[in-house]
Amino acid sequence: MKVLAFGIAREIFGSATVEVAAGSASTAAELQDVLKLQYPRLAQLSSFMIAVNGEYAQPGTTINEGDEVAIIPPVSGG
Amino acid sequence: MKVLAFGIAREIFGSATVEVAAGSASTAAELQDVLKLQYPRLAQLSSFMIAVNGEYAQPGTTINEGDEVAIIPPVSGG
Amino acid sequence: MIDIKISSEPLDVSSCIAWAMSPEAGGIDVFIGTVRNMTKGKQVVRLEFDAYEGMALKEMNKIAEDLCAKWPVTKVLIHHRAGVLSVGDIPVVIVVSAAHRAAAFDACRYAIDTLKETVPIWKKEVFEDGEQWVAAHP
Amino acid sequence: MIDIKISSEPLDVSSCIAWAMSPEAGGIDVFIGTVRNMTKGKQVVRLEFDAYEGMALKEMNKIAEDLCAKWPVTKVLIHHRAGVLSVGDIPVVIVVSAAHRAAAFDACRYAIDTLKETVPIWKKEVFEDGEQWVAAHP
Repeated sequence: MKVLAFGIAREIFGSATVEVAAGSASTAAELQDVLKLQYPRLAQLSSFMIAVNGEYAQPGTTINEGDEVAIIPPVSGG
Repeated sequence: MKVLAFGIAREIFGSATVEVAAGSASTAAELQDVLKLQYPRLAQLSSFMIAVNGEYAQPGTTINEGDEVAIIPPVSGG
Repeated sequence: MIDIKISSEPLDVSSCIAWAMSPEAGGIDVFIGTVRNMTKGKQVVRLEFDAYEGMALKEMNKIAEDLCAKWPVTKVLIHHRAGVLSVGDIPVVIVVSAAHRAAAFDACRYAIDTLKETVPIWKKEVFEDGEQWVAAHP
Repeated sequence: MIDIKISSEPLDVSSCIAWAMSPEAGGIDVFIGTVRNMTKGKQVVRLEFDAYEGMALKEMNKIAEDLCAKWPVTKVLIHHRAGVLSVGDIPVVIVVSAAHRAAAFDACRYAIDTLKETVPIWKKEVFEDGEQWVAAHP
């Protein structure tokens, strides 16, 4: 599964996308856990959310093949 | 004493100033009473204030010779 | 810094905002009054503004000074029109810049609310079939 | 009516306001964010904005629609910059017109407060001696 990264997440990943093994995360909460294991610096953030198809995901939101998945570090627009 | 008039007061007086007999009003409250007697339509307004030298007068504010005196009907700027 | 004006010429919103911009400001709140086409279901033909100019400038200045005492603002501008205005014209522009947006919003709103209560300016609404001085009668 | 945009070009405040003017509106509230020269005592060299554009536009649109449901407003515009900005540049412009000013003020403030909480846009502050993604760390 390809995960889009923005802001500080892109710097942590060193890339605008990161690849997560298919099947290792079927919900947003599982994906957060997998990413935190792979990239410990994510755990130091104030928080981070997962977006699925351009909408904020709940912890139990399922991720299906072909979904656009993104990691959303704390926003700071305006 | 010359009294400046604005807004609806100017229309009630039919003029931008109105003359009040010197000595007939030595405070703002007295001037309001004198004007209401001379121009009964003033009593129909929501309210009106007196300004002395460009400041809102209290009822007891004294009016001295040479003061700039104005009648302030309900304001409606903005 | 304070900029107060009563003008018989159209107000230029862009130059009002440009004046209030500042490297110390993080937020600017702008209030623009515009002449509406309808009042209580009646079509407005034009508005006529009368001002007791000397006193109005004093009262506008008081508002700006009060607001600078109440909130940490950078710049305050209050410009008001006099004369005859049509639908869509701009009777008033208020611009407040501040380091943080909460102060800009609060101060700008305080300025227009207080202006409408204290500044000696009067508005006559002219309709097809009559006219009235706003707020004059109960 | 709603106008939402993320732009890599400078925002044009005048045309934003012109778009929101309407004969039905009596008041327009405008919020302009500007890049400040200092953050916590440190000189800001520039800001870099990153946006998840598709989702950000969706979230900005939600804000505008929520606001139209909550307040009787006439027009709502939310424009945000992406890219590199210098001190004095404008990251965001929000314009709300309404028949009555209270709705314009409330809705405009709601829009900027909510935008800062929900819209996926990120700001990196660059100083002489370092840089930081705003709000990233506790």
